[in-house]
Amino acid sequence: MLKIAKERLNELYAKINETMGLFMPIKKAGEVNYHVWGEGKEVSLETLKTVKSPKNMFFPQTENMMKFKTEGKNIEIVDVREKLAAAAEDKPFVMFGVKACDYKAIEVLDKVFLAEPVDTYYQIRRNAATIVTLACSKPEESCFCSVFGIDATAPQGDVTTWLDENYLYWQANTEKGENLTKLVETLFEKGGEAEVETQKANTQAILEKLPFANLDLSRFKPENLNELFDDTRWEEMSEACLGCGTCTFVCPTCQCFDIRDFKTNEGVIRYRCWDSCMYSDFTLMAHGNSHTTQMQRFRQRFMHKLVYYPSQNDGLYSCVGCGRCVNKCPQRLNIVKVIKTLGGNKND
Amino acid sequence: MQEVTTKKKEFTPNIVAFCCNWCSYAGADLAGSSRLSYPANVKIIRVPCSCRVNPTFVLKAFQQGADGVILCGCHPGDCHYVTGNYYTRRRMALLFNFLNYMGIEKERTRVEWVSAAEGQRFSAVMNDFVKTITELGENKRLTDLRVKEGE
Amino acid sequence: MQRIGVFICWCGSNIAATVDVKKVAETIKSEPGVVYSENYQYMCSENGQQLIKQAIKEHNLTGIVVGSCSPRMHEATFRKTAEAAGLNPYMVEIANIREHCSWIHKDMDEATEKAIVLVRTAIAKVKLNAPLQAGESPVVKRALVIGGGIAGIQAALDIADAGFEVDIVEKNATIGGRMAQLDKTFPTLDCSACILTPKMVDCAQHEKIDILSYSEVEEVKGFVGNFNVKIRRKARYVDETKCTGCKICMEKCPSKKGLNTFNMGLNNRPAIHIPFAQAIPNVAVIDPEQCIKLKTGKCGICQKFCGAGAIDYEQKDTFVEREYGAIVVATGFKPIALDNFNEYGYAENKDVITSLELERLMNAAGPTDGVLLRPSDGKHPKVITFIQCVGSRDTSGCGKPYCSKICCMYTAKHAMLIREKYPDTEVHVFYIDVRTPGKNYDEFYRRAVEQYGVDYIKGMVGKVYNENGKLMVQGSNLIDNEQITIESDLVVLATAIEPEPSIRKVATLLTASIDTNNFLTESHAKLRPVESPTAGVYLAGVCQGPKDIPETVSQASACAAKVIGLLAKDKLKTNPCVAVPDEMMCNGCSQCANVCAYGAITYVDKEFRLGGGKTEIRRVASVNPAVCQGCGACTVTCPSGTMDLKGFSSKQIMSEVEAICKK
Amino acid sequence: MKDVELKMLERAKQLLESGEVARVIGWKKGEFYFDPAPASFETVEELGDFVYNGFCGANLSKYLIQASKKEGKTAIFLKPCDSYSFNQLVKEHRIVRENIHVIAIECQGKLDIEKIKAQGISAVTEVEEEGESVTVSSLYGETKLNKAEILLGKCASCKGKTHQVKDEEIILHEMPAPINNRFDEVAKLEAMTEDERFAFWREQLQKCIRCNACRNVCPACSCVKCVFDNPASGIEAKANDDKFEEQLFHIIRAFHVAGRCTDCGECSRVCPQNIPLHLLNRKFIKDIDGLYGEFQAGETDNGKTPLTSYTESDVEPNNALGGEAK
Repeated sequence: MLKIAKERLNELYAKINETMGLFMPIKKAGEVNYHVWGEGKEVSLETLKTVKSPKNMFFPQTENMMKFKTEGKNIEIVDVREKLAAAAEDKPFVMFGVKACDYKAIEVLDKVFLAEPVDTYYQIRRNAATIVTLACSKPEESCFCSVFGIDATAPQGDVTTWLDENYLYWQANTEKGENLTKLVETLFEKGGEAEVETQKANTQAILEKLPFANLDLSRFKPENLNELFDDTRWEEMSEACLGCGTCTFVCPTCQCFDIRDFKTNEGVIRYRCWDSCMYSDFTLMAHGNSHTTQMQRFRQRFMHKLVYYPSQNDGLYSCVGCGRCVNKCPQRLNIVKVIKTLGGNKND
Repeated sequence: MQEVTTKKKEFTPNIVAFCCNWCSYAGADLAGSSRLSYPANVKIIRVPCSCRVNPTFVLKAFQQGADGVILCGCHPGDCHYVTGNYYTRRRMALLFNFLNYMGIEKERTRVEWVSAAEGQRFSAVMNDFVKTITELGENKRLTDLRVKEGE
Repeated sequence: MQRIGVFICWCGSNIAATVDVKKVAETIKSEPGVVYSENYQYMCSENGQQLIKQAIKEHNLTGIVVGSCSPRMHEATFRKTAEAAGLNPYMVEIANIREHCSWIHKDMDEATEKAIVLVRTAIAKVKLNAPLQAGESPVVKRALVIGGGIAGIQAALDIADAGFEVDIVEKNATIGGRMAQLDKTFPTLDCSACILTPKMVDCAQHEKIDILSYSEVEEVKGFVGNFNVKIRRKARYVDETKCTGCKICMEKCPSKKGLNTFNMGLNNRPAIHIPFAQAIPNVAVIDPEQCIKLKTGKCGICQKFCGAGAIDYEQKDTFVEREYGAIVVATGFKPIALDNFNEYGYAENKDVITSLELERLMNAAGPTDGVLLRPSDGKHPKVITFIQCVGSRDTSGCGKPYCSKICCMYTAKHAMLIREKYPDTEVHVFYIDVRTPGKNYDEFYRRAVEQYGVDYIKGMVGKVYNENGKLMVQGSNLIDNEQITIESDLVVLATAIEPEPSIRKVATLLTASIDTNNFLTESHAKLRPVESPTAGVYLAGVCQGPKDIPETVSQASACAAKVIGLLAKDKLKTNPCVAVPDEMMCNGCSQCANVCAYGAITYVDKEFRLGGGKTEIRRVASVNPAVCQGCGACTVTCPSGTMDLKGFSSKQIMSEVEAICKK
Repeated sequence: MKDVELKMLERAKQLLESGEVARVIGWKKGEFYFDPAPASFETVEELGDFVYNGFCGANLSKYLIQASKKEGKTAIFLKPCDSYSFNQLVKEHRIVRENIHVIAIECQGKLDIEKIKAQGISAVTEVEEEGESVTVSSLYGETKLNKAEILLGKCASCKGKTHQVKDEEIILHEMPAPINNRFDEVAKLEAMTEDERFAFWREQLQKCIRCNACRNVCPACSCVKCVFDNPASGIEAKANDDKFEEQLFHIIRAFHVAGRCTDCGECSRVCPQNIPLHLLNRKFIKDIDGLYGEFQAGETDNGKTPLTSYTESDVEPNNALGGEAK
């Protein structure tokens, strides 16, 4: 294990930034999101929940897929991936400060985008990234990652880091992580195992006390699919839902997108953008919409997270308990309320 | 620096002018038949009444890279549709004020009342507007970068 | 897939001299959707139109763009061309490459480039055009004439003679208007009453004409062919059907101190009165402001003496509602108020009078029985000074910027008549210019100068003031370049004329546009001079602009011809470019109806399927396409984008914006 | 405040039991004290979850668009500022007034959990309100806060404590006076240079994730289908791909609600990126007040709005800058 004094972190960032892109939680206009690091930027590593999750770095909210260049009656199709790949190769990047839940979320996304047929756009970015995770030391009331078996005190990733009052502790886990370590090694000194263990224990104690630590997921199994789907309580659970996309857009695992065209001076750009199952035009097709009510849309989201996705991915839930939706839903609806209503609490 | 200055000189703005069919479009026709010139970068879109101009059209023009947008209609009180331009007047007063509040240069947007008899005025207004926008420079704040891709 | 044809017109050299028309046509060929592009010397000519028709048929065109003069000029022409070739006329767009391009630009490259953009813009629009079908609406075969002066009378007679019913609504108690107040008429000097009153009688006796005197238009609904008009019949306190016009009431009425407005207030009349001897209808009216009975409840003398029992103090305003196919506006004029012209001393000096007052003073039926006596002391004036352009051609803001057109001629007439009747009278005329265009007009004026020795002084009057009972007219003589003062007994002001003020209300009711001088605007100054932009509304007389009697009568007859043409049709085609709501999007919020000037929008409750077998009843907007005029105010007010305008849809306009901005 | 809650609960029970109303719209308990959610109660049993506390900031009036079309009457609890939205929706024929029973309720200003957290308090488990002081308990300790520091943005410039509409009221204590500072921030922005203003909004709007929370919560945004969701509108946009679209969305949204926005402040309350969206709407309100005379949307449930009316002497757009008639 390596460590670096807290006040020297800027040197670390600068060193990484010399050869690689560096994205990390940075406060801009009052809100912390992943932004490109730069000298003078307000880094906020402690922020547990950036508003937008790190998924934005691999699966951006909007992304061009191809261009149709038109000149008169001629159309030329331009594959933007060549440029994208070249840029990624030219400048791989580091995602710094990713929390355990968000790292787990990337795994969830990988199963979608890297499975056949591979989403090459996602893949290019994913391959170019080295992920440096940061263990949580001060979880919030809305955190419930432990329910999904995530250890917030020891996240995975190419490199795992811990931060206490004095030092950042660094441990490489993968080849990518080793490579990155080599790049910045000179800045580090050895040691820190004991401090990290202490922090882990302290955090663990808090995690156990968190109000949502005992959510019961046992009922969310493929065999209960029909029963859950037909539950009469969806109606009342969803009645206050506004149909906005906040929960899906702050969610680190929501992966739905829409593909659209945009007219430019040169022709047309075909791009994809995040979609939300909460929207009235979600899965709108020529014949109409298969989800006609907000209840159906609401149900879709939670059934997907807790039943559909796990049934196709060896029981892996596509919720990581980050609690963003708990904090951000305008009308205070969220997955916790759904889990409690349908699944209950282990202690109940 | 040198390059910047020369570039600035070459800048010819793209101006979208919405003209109501009854007064201002006819005023533009009169400017034409009176051979009263104004720069070729003013392009006119004919609408039945200035009240047909939706703020989205104005924004669309800026999105697509227009450098200035001007609305022309009958003088208040002379609207062919009686009251149309009164609504235009309120809408655009509020919209333009608002755009300026968002930091869009106030000179980029304008409303002028030009009657069918005011060919001279039409030409003068357009000359003046083009001059203003040329001095102001390119619309950078309300343009959609995607539109200009590849330029 | 759209198949667009593009036709670039040279307009002789009008376009071709500054726009490389061949290059435009050639460049446009590569535009997506364009399957045919051609240029020709005169697209609007028979051969040019033939070329378009042929191309439409041969190339199966689904839409065409004509790059030519303004659509205000030939859009209709090319629509007809398209229609003749079997293409929906609304699949035509015009790129204005003449007025908006070739005529204003000198540089050929620049103009050509702009022409290409304009044509592309029109292509972008036409691609989104939809075939539109003009609707049909029936025509009510009755006309309304607002105003019973010579213009209204002439129009009514002509329309009625063609066999259509006509109603004349006159706000005064009699028809006749200003012309009835005149003495003689130029340039023939025949007596105004002699030529007008027979026409008034014709109106009264015409079986197709209904005169609604002492009435005003209150409300106008509907549209061309189908106007619904509410008319207020003001209480005249005399039963029109009973009054015989014997005038006993006028003799007996104890309240005789009312200003005789017919005589421009130069003498008095009783509270109950018939405006003048030849009034039509020849029925008395009571001025409620002056009538003792109506004000205090005590009197009732006229009722006692009325043999016909026509007096009815209880009469109230009544309303009639009638349907009309066409409306002629002939609301006439009035001389302007002279409040802004203190320099002429009109308010202080009784002997400073307006020309219309002079008309009454010289009229045999006037307050002085036709003997020219000055108002102050009833003496014959020996020196009379006329001042021209009082408030006309005035750019100072005090008067009117326009020429009132009639003053030069009537002043010559007045001067001549005075010199004829009272040869010992000295007559001076101050003028800026003497304007005498018109048949026999200049000859008439020259007679005044040469034969009758009227002293015309080119120059403006600075001041008229009273000195020892004499009116001192101080002015400049520009020919002799000197300041002069003329000691006069009577000063006559050729006062500017302006539209009758009630025109504003009428214009609002009719949604007819008005210019800055309150004259009604014609649809086209040269080619549609008697039509208002509001379909079915026609303009006659001074309400449209200053004019004399012959011109007024011509215009009235022209109006009549237009009205007859309209009423002769059984059905009218309506403008298909109207607002159309998408009910699926409508919230029923009523904002669109709030801004509709025509009352074209109503709301209906409609049932919508929600899916899952559920339905919902929603209030949605509905547009009456026959009433909608297609301004588009509703389209912008609507936040949900429910309202769109056919022919100028949001998508069309946005695609035009895109095409213009595309570099 | 507890007494107000009890009284509301009691009244809701009566109304449901007597059958006077088929449902009551209020708030129900969440996982914490600070996360009550809007809810519709149809039975007395359901009222077990009923809650009314300092975190019931949501404006419930928009729920009536659907509820007022349902079978039977709906009772709703409206705070003073919510009553403006109610009137505006009635004016726009979005609510069937006869089907609604409005219970005007007391409001002492609502609290913002984000502001509490912004004080550095993490893992909040309990909040206690006691007059002007608020005690926040968390896994890491207890903190006493002053209510004024943690008021919702909209409550920090409260329009006043008068209900614009009510069928009955539950007001047990005196409510605080209006705070007339709502244009201060707008004026501050107006005083900046164009460049500064542009930079300010650029930075703020860059955060926008186009989640549509502002739109979907807005009582004025009650369109059956929003133009931004409608491919036929020509400005449809699902997610922002460019700075322009963020601007387009917020400019058009502000314009569409101009003259209709009651300044309920919900847009800013719900924004996950805390963009001060109310400053957009307030600019329109300020300009309307300045140019065309003071106008408060939702003060009445009828009449035209400033944008559907005019006077012949209205200020010319080119001279209207700054929002004061010249």
